Amino acid sequence: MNFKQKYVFLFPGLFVLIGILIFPIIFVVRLSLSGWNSYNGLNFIGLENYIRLFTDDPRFWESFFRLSFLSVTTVILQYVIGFALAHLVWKDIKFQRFFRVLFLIPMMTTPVIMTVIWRTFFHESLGPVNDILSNFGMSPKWLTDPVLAKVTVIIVEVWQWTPFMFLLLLAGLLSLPKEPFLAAAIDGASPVRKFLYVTFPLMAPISIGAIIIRLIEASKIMDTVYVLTSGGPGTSTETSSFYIFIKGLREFQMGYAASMSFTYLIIMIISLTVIAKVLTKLMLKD
Amino acid sequence: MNLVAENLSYKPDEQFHLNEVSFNFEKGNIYTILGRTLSGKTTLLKTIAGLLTPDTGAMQFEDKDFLKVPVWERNIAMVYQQFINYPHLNVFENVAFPLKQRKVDDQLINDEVTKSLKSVGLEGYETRKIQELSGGQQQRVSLARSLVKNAKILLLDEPLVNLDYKLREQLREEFKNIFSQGLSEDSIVVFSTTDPREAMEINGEVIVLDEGKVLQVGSAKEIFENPKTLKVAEISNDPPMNILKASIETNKIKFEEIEVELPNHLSNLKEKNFNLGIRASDIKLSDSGFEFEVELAEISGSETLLHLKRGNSRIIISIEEVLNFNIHDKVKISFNISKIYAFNENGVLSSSPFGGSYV
Amino acid sequence: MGKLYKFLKYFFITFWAVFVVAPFLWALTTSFKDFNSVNGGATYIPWVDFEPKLEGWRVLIKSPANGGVDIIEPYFNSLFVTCTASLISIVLGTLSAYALSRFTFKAGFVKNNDITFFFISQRIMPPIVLSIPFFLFLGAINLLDSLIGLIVVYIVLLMPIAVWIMVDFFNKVPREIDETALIDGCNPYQAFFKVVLPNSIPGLIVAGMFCIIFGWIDFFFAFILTFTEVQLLPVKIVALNSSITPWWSLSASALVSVAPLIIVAFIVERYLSKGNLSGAIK
Amino acid sequence: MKIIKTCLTAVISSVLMFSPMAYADKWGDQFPHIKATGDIAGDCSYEEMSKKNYKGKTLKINTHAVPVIGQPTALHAEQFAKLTGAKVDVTHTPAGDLYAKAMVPFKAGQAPYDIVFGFSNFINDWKRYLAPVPKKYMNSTEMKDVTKSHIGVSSWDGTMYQYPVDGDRHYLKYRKDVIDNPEMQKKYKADTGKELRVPRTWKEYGEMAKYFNGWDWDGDGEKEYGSAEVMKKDDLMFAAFFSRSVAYAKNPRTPGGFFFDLDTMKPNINNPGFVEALGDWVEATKYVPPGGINFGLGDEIGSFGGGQTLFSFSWDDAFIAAMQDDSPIKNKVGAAPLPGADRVWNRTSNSWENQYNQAPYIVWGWAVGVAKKSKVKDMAFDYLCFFSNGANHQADLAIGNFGVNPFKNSDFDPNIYINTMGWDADIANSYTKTLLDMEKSKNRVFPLRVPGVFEFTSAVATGTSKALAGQLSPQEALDEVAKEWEAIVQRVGKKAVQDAYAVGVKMEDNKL
Repeated sequence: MNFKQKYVFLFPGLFVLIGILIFPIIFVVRLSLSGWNSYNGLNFIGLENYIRLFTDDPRFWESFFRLSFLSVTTVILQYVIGFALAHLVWKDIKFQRFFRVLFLIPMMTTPVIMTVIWRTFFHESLGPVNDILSNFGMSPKWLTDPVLAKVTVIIVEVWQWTPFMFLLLLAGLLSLPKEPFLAAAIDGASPVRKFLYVTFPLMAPISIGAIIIRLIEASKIMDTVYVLTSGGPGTSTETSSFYIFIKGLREFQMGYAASMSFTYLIIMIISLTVIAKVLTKLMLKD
Repeated sequence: MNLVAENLSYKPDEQFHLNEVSFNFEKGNIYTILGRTLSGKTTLLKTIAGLLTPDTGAMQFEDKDFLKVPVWERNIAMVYQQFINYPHLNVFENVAFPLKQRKVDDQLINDEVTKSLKSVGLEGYETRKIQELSGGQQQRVSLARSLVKNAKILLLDEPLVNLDYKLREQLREEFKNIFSQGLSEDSIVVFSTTDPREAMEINGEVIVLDEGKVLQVGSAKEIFENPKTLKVAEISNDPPMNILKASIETNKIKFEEIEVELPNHLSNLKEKNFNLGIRASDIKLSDSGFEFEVELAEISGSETLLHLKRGNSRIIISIEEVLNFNIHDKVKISFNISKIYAFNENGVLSSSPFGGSYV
Repeated sequence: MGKLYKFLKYFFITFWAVFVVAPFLWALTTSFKDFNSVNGGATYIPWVDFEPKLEGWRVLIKSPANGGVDIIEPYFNSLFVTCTASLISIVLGTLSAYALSRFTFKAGFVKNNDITFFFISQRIMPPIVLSIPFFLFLGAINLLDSLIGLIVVYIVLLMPIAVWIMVDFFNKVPREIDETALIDGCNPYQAFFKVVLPNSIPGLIVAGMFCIIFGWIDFFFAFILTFTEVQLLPVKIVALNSSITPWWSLSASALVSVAPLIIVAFIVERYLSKGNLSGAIK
Repeated sequence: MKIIKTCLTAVISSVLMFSPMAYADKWGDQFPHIKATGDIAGDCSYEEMSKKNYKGKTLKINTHAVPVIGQPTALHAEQFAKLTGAKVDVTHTPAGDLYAKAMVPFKAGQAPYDIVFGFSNFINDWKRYLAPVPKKYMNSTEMKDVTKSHIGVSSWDGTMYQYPVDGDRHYLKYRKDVIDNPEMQKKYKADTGKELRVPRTWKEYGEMAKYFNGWDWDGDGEKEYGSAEVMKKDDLMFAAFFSRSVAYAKNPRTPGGFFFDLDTMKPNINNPGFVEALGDWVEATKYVPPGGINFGLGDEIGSFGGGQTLFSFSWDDAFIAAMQDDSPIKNKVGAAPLPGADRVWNRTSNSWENQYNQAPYIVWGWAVGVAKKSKVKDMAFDYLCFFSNGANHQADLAIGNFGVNPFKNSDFDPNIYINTMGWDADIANSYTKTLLDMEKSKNRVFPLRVPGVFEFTSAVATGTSKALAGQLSPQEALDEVAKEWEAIVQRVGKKAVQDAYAVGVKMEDNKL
C-alpha cells in the first residue's frame, strides 16, 4: 500500500520525537567538544576530550568491557529463565494466573528503591541471606568481593528484568499458530524435539526483538550498581553508564561525559546492529 | 465502459511483478487469471483494486482514469485466499460493514445482508463470532460481504485454495451458481487460480500469467486445445503437460530410443527436432508399450500419478484407478499419438491435435 | 520421565516464586522495624523476633517538618505524569508504528527499518548526559519544574517502546484486513480506526503496560528536571536516604510504590489468559 | 548613632535576660520545638522574626534528605512561614546529589532555589553563584557566637558565602564499656601485654580493633567487631582517608600545604605519610564487620550506633545515634580526638620524624548559601539566621537525628547535653572537650576547596578503594591518584588551583 496518508500516520510521532530531541542531541555533540565543567563554561576545545578518551582513559574502556560482560550475561540469563518460565506457565499448570501475575511484578518496582531493599537483603552482617547461610557456616561477601559483587549485581538485574522477557515470550507463545504443533504431535515428536524444532524457531523473531531491547536497557545498568556497590569494591562493578554518571554529575566534567556518551552511543549502535544481524542469522537459520 | 489496462508494469525490486500487462475486461463477463504461485496474480488483482500503484501503464474504467481513483472510491469487492474478515465484528456486522460505510439505511442493510447471507448458505449465523466459524464458513462470510455491495468489479484471489478438498468442490459449485444467477450485467468478475481445472470449470475468459507477463488470452477451451507456448501448456495442465525432446525421422517420431508413428496433424511440421508435448492423461499403461522406470507414485483422490523415467526424460502419467507401485518398478506404457502437441525449439506451438498453430 | 519432569517443573516454578517474593517479604517485615531492631542483626517475625513499630509507614504520610516525606501529592503527580505521557506516547507511537508496518518509506538510504531503529535508538543514550540538554531545553521553553515538562521528556522515553511493540504487533496483523477495509470503502484513517485499532487492543495493552512501567520507575529525569513545584514519587522516596539509611521507611515505600502497578499486572494477565495477546487474528 | 544602637541592644538584651520566662511562655507555647528554652533573644529570634512581613513571597529551599538537616530545614521553614507569612517550599535531596541538583541550574544560569544546602567543600565551585552574607548578618548576635574555625570554613578569603548552620568534624568514638572496663583492660593486658586505653595512635587503634574483632564482648548474643568506617567508594570516602592520613602527613614544621606543595602544586598524596595511612586502612579491612568495606556513612552510623563495633571515627552522627534514649548503648560510648601517630613525614627533608603527631581534620560539613540570582535574598538570609538562632539551635542540638552539631562557642557547655539530653556527665565532658580542643588546635587540616574539588576527591576514592579491594598496593594506588591529580591540575589550570589552594593553606598555617 502506498498512499500519501502514510505521512499523516508517521509524522506526528516522528516529528514530536525529533522536535524534542534535536536540540538535546546537537547540544550533546557540542558539549562533547567543550571543556564544560564546574569551572569552565561552554568553550571550544576541539577533539581534546576524544583524544583523552581514546589515549588516556583505560578506566572507561575497562568499564565498557565490564558492562558488555554484565549486560550480555544478564540478558542471556533473563532470556533463558524468562523462556523457561513462560514455557512452564504457558500450558495448564496449577495456580497458572497466580504465577503469571507474580512473575511480572519485579519489573514494576522502581530500581532505585528496590535495590536499596536488595542491599539490605545482601547486607553481610545485618541481612537475611548471610544470616541464613551462617547456619551452614557460610558467609559470602556479596558486596565486597570483586567477583561476588558482580554476581550480586547480576542476581538483582535478573530478578528485576526477567519479567520483561517472560512477558514478551509468554505473549509470543500464546499467539503461536496451532498447526505446527499438531503436525509435530502426529509425527510423535518428543517434547524436547518439539521445543527445538517447532517452538523455538517460531519464537525466533520475537526473541531477537526482546533480546535487542533488553541489551539496550541492560547497558544502561546504573541504579543497581550505584545503590548496591557504588561501582566497588575498587572499580570491580563500575559500568560505562555509572562511570559517565560519576564524571558527569559527580565530578561535573560535563564536556568529557558528553564525549564519552557520544562515543558510547556510536559503539552501541554499531554493536547492536551487528548483534541483531548475528542473532537473525543464528536463530532464523535453524 | 470496459475495464481497460495498457502496459501495466510494476517492479518494486529486482523482479517484475507485472510486466507490460494489458487487457480489456467487459462487463457481465467472468475472467480467470491462471498462473502459478508468485506469477503476479495477486499483484494484478491488487492493482485493479487500487491497493498497488503500477510504475507505468494506464487503466481506464467507465471512462475514468482508474489509477487516479483511490481504492475506497472504486466500488470493488475482493475475496482473499486467506479468510479475511473483521475479527472484532460478528457475522452480520462483517457483512454489513461495507454498507454501513456507504451510510445505507438500516432497514435496507438488514435486508441486503440477510439476502446475501442466504445466498452463501449462512442464514442463522448472524450473531456468531468469526473465530467460531470453520474455514469454509469464514470464506463464505467474506464472499457474502463481497456480494452485498453489488460491486462493479468483483475480485476473487484464489478463494478456494486454502480449503480442504471436499469443501473446495462444494464451494466451487456454489460459486458457479452465484456467478450465473447473482451477477448483474453490470459487473466484471475476476477470478484467479493456480488450478487449471478450476479455470476450465469456471469457464470464462482465461488469462495465463507467468512472471508478471500475459502469455495467452482466450477462452478456457482455446487455452486447453491450443496452448500458445510450452509455458502455457505447463501452466494450464495439472499435472503439467509432459515435454520430451523429439525428432522426426522418416514418418516416425523418435525420442529416448522410442519410435512412434507420425500422426497426421504433425505431418506438415517443418523442423526436424521439436518439443513433443503430451498430457498425462493421454498416456496409458499397456503391456505392449515402452518400458519406463517408476520414480514416484502419488495417489490423489481416485487417481494415481506415476512419475516415470527413461534415459534423461521424465514424464508423469495419470491412471484413473488406485494402484500400488514400488520405486524402481518397471512399467510399460503407450502414447495416444493423436494427442501429441509439437512446439518448436523456441517453445511456440507449431501444431496441435486441434489444428492450432502459432508459428 | 513424566514424573521427574513434572517434579522439576514445579520445583523450578516454586523456586522462582520464592526468589521473586523473598525481597518483598523482607521489605514487609523490615517496614515494621526501627533503628534498633534493624541494627541488631537479621530478624524476621514481628512480636517474636522484634517489637513491630509503625514508624516506617508513618514516615510516608508525615510532613518533612515532622521527619516524614509526605508522599501523597507526589504519588498523584507520578500517576498523572506517567499515565498522560504513556497515553500520548501510545497514540503517537501507534500511529507511527502503523505507518512503519504498512507503508514503504524511502529517503535516500533510509528505509522503514532505519526509521524504526531511529525510534528505538532513543533509549540507548545514557540519561545522565541527556539530562543537561533537557534541562536547558525545558528551561528555554519555560517548562522546568512542571508536570508538562516532565510529560514532554517522558514522551521521548516512552514513545520508542510503544513504537517497537506496536510495529511488532502490526506486523502480525495481516495487512489484508486493512486492505479489505479500504476495498469496503474506508479511507486509510477509517481503516485504521474502525478495523485495525479494534483488533490491536492486546498490543495496546502490552505497549501501555511497558510505557506505564518505564514511566513509573524513572528516577533520573524526574530528579534533574524538577525543583519544588512538582515532585515525583521515586524522587521523594529516594530523599529518605539521609545519613542513616532508613531501612524501615524505604521498605514501606517500596511496597507502596509497587502497589498500583500490581493492578496493571492483573489487567495484563487477563489479556494473556484470553490467549490472544499478540495474535488476535489468525 | 551606632553606639546608641549598640547600647540600646545591650539594654534590651539585659532586660530580656531577666525575664526569659515571659518569652518562653509566649513563643514556647506556640512552637513546641523550643519549649525547653523559650525564645532566646537575638537579632533573628522568634520575637524579631514575628515583626517581619513576607506575605505573598515564596522562599524555595533545597536541603538534605529527612531527617539529618532536612528535618530541621523543614521545621524551621514551617515556623518561619508562620511567623512572617511567607510561603516556604522545601525539597529534600540525598547528600550525593545535592551538588548536581544545585550546580545544574547554576550552570544553566538559573536559580530555582533561593537557598541551597551543600557542603563546605562546594564553596569554590558555588561561590560564583552565591550571594555573600551581608554585613547586617555578619554582625548579628547569632553570628558573633560562631567559632573562628567555622567562620573560616564558611568563608572564602575573608568573604562569607556559606551561612554557618552546623558544625562538622571527624573525631574518634569508642565503646566506653570496653575501653574503660577494668576487666577488659586486665584481659587485654594479659593477652597482648599492652594497655587498653583510648588509642593515641592509629596503630594502637588497629591493634585494639583487631583484638576485639569477631567475638561477643558485650554479651548480647551477637558478634561484635573492631571498627566501622566509611569504606564504600562514594562521595564521603575520601574524608575517612584524610582523617587517617593527617596524623602521618600533616607536619606542623612543614607549612605550605597538606594536599599539594603549594609552590610547585605537586601532589603530596603519594608521599610515605599517606601511603602509611593507606596501609593502615587496608589492614583495617580485617577488623570491620562483614561487608564493612561496602559501608557508607549510613552503615557506619547504624553499625557503631547499633552497638556492633568498638570504634568508629567520622562525623557526630554515629555518636549521637548511640546516645539516643532508646539506644542499647546509651551512655556507653566516649568521644576523643582522632588518633595520632608516633612518627610523621617531613616532606622537606624527605624523612620520617619520630615524634608524636596529631592533627584534627576540620572536615567537610554542612553549609548553606543564598543564590545570587535569588529575588528574595533578604528573606533568605533572615530564614538562615532564624534557622540557627539561639532557641532553634539549642533545641536542634538536642535532637540526635537532626544532625545539627556544635559550631557556636556557647555550644561547648557540657550542661546542655547533661540536662536536656540525659548524657552522663563524663561523656558530655569528654564530648565537649574533644570538640573544643579541635577548635583550639594549631595543627589542623581544612578540606580541600579548589576548583574541580570533586574530581580530586573522586580520584582519591577510586584509588583508595582499589587498594582496599586488593586490586593495587597502597603505593601503587596513591601513585595512580597522584598522577590523576596532576592531570586534573593540568586540565583545570595550575594557576586556578594554586590560587584557590593558597586560601586554604593560609588558614592551615594559621595566617588567616
